Amino acid sequence: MSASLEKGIHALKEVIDAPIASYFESCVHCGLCAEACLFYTETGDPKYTPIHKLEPLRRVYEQEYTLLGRLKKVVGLSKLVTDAELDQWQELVYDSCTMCGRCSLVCPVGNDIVYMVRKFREGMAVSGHVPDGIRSATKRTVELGGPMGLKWPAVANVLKHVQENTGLTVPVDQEGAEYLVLLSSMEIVNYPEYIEAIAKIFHKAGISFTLASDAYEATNAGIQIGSSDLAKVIVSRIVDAAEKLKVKNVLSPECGHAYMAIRWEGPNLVGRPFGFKVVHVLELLDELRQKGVLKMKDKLKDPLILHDPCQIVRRGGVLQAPEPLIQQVAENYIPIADKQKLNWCCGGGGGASAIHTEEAEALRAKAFRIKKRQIEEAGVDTMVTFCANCRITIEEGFDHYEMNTKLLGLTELLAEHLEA
Amino acid sequence: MNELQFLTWTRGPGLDIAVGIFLLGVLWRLIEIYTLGRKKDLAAPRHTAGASGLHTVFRRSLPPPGMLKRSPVSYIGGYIFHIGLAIIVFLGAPHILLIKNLVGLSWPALPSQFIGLAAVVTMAAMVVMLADRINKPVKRFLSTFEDWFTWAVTFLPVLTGWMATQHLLLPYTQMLALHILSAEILLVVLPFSKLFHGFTLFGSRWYNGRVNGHKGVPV
Amino acid sequence: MQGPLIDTLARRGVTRRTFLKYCATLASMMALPPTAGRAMAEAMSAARRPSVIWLPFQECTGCTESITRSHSPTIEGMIFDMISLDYQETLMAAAGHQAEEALHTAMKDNAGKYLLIVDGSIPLGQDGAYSCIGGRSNVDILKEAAQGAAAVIAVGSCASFGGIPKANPNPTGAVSVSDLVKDKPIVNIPGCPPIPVVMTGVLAHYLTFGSLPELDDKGRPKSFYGDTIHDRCYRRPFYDQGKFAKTFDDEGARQGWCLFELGCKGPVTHNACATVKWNGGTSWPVESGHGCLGCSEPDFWDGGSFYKALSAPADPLKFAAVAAVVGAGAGVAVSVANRVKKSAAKATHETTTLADLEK
Amino acid sequence: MSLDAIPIHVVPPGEPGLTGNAPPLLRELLEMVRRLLATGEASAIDLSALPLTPADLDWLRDKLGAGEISVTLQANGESTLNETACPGVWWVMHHNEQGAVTSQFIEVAFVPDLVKAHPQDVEIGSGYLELLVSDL
Repeated sequence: MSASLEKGIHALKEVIDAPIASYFESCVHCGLCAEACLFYTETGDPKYTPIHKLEPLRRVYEQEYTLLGRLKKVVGLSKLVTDAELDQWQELVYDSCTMCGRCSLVCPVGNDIVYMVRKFREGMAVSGHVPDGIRSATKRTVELGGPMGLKWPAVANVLKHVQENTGLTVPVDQEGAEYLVLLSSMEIVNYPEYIEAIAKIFHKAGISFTLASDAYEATNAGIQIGSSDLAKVIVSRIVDAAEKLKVKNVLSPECGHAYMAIRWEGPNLVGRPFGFKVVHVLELLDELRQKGVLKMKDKLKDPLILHDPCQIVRRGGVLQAPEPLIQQVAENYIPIADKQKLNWCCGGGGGASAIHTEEAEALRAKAFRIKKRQIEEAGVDTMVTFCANCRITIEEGFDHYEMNTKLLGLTELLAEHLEA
Repeated sequence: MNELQFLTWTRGPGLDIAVGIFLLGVLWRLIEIYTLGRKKDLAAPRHTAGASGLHTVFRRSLPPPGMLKRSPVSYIGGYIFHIGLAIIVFLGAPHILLIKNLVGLSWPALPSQFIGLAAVVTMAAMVVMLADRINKPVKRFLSTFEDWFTWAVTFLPVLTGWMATQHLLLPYTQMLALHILSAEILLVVLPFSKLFHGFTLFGSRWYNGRVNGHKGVPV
Repeated sequence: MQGPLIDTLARRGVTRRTFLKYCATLASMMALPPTAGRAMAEAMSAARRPSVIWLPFQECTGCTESITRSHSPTIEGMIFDMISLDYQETLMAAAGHQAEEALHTAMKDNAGKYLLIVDGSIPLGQDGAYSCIGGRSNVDILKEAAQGAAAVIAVGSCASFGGIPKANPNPTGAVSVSDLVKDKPIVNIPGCPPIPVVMTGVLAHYLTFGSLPELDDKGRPKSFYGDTIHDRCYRRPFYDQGKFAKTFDDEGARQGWCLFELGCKGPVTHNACATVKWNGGTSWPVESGHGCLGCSEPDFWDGGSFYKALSAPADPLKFAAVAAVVGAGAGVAVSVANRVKKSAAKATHETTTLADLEK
Repeated sequence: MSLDAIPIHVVPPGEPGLTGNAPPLLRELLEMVRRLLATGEASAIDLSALPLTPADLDWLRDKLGAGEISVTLQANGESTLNETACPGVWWVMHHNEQGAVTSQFIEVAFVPDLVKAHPQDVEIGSGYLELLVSDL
């Protein structure tokens, strides 16, 4: 009840730094970033040009941190940022930006546009211009522990089923384990197979692991909404648990933003380097594959393509692991043109999938056409990915376009074909 | 003021003022921009070959896969006019002489006919780029007064230089003076407009390459 | 010395054919039709010689030397036979009061008909006291003489444009003839010194056609000043090929390459040196291995070093270092202000709570 | 030290070739010759006023050829008036005392004016002759 424009501007003044200054000064309005953004390519609407989504931030930079801008502001020549304007920009900054970072990859002058969107959201959040869906997800994560409002007893219940299904024990709160395993609510609710897969693989490899009853949720809506303070609250739970349990590694689930939150933003949020390593599940799996532990009993025959989740691959740096792993389990993996760091976003990242307004959903459906095209061009009926949020968005896209394409999670696929 | 006085002014006090404002602006702007500072990244880095600020400074000079096809005019037109400008500015005999007089460095020049040809090609590319900016919805949408203004400020020195050497429209003396004046306007405008990207693009590419290189992503 | 010109010439041993030949060449130089040569010869040989008054002001006598001492005195010197030179301080035998009397007699007898030739600029400083003749300032003499003149011919860069006396800082306040005389036709024949044949050409045109030749926007006869030195220079192809002499004794200089880099002002100088040449067509500055100084252009003396190429700065940069320091200072000042602002923003940071997400 | 001892020489930067400006002059000459026959009117072409290269001039001279008469005039430098292979068409070159070409014409006339003696000069000549006769 205390969000205000002043707070928003104040936040922007805090986050504007040399890279942002350099980026804004370098932009020549060439419009190439639009060509890298699925919200522009699929709608053709110029307002979705990535750099345009940052116009209010640019003006705050100019007015606060350049001499000419300051002078212009003093003599009243500059257009100040208003609440109405930020309200108008909310759609551009949240609904139509998944922070996929593809624009940052193509800008000829080298502007890291997604870097700026992340910072801009700090100001949007505290000025109250955030979509309800993301706001409530953030609230639930901070107040209840996860974006879906899932509490530990419910998780424990799922774990019980996992143990029954697999006949394997899933340790909880065990000190000194090698890996602290994190989950995302979506996996707990929608894809419990993932937990079974993890249990199987750890047992197979003979590596000790544990879950933590006070830090099982890896996703971080604070990052999506753009509030570092709230993101810190959320990520601190994991850091505290990992340190309390004295684990060597923290295992990030497939979920893309979870990985971004704990691996790359985490240390910067809490303000110190971690004493433990943060490992993405695919990195662990690839390591096991190289050690020869990850042997398959058989392989999937269906021709399939891979959807590389933005936050794990392009933005997270897990570049090399996915392809060898899919080749380990699939006979007919077809590499597509825009793969790996060049892949197109599912359209639901960066919190977008939590926005359930009619316009946002229609826009996501439109943007999904690029994935549909990729699948059709490859001529396959199966797509594999490794991010719970991508999976939800893609399933929604399949439903919308009534596609019969099968969508598989990479970790589960590996577990399913794992040698007994 | 007669034309020789005008020419002498542009070669003397005019150049002095323009170079002065240019240097003043460049230093002020660079310091203003790059001393804003940034936070140290506390996350443990991931090392990947080819992922660094320096790599990106060079890599971004080439279009990323697929982009050339999506926006051929921007890339091809952009290459032609940037390379054309570089050839004219750095390989035209009178320009080399100017640089030699200002900083003492000199190197062989290209024949004047070749420079004339480069000027024509450069101007053609710039006109195509302007047409593209008018025609393409995204570019038109993004364009502000500054975009049109800086286009003109960049185009005029090429045009007047070419017209002077080809003896078009005005006597050589006047055209040469106009050419030098237009180049001086370019110098004055550069640090305070988007033309400053000629300096900051290296910083921008470096930051982008470094931030993502920290995560092991060669961008 | 009365009677037709041809008789005067004959007495000097100049034959009719020599004169015809000279007129044909003169007409050709002035871009007149070939038949004009004969018309000129006939008109001039029969013409009544006009009275000419030649006033020297702030000058070095170089212009007079150029015309009277040219290589073939019988030919260029003919101009003194074409005219009745009633006053010319340097050449006349009379001096003092006699000379002044001659001047006034000529002005009175030929009022409205005489040609006034001026060489040298006119100083205006200290009420014109910098240059006086017979106790009268140049500016007074010029104004009086111009009143009764049919036309004024400004010979040399000083009379045409102010020349060297007008160069920075112009201590005498020198000005050109056209700065003072506004109501008479003026022909400028700039050059330091001017090419003698231009003067002959103008007089021949006046005698033949009774009018002045076609002039450009600076009052110069178009037929002689229409092109630049660079346009007509025999070394021009080297410029186009990018072949330049870098010093006065390098291989390029020996090969006769373009002198642009050695400061040649040919591209911005309008004159006929490249075609008419000097000393009876023997040579001209560029052919002798030295760049054009641009001496026939206004303010050529203030156009920067003669040895600096046109594309090079005329003066060494004075502001650059200061500007760089000021720029760096401004940058640092903004930088400090920015850091103060940013630190203040960080210091007053209020930790965001869930309540801060809503209005 | 003579001028030749100075090691600077003028190197022609490659003679430009034919410009194509010379052939139309032949048509013009034809018109002029026809006019001379019809009306007796003499005329001339000023070669130095036209954009002709040395190669153009050579071409023209070669086409017109050499005729029977060559007149050399010593008047403040040498002048040559050579009839071409086309009678009535004269190639006229004026040099100054230094030997440089000052102007160059093609004249169409039965006899170039310059060659003819002027009546006033002839009068002087007759006076001189009278003097000679009276001295006999």
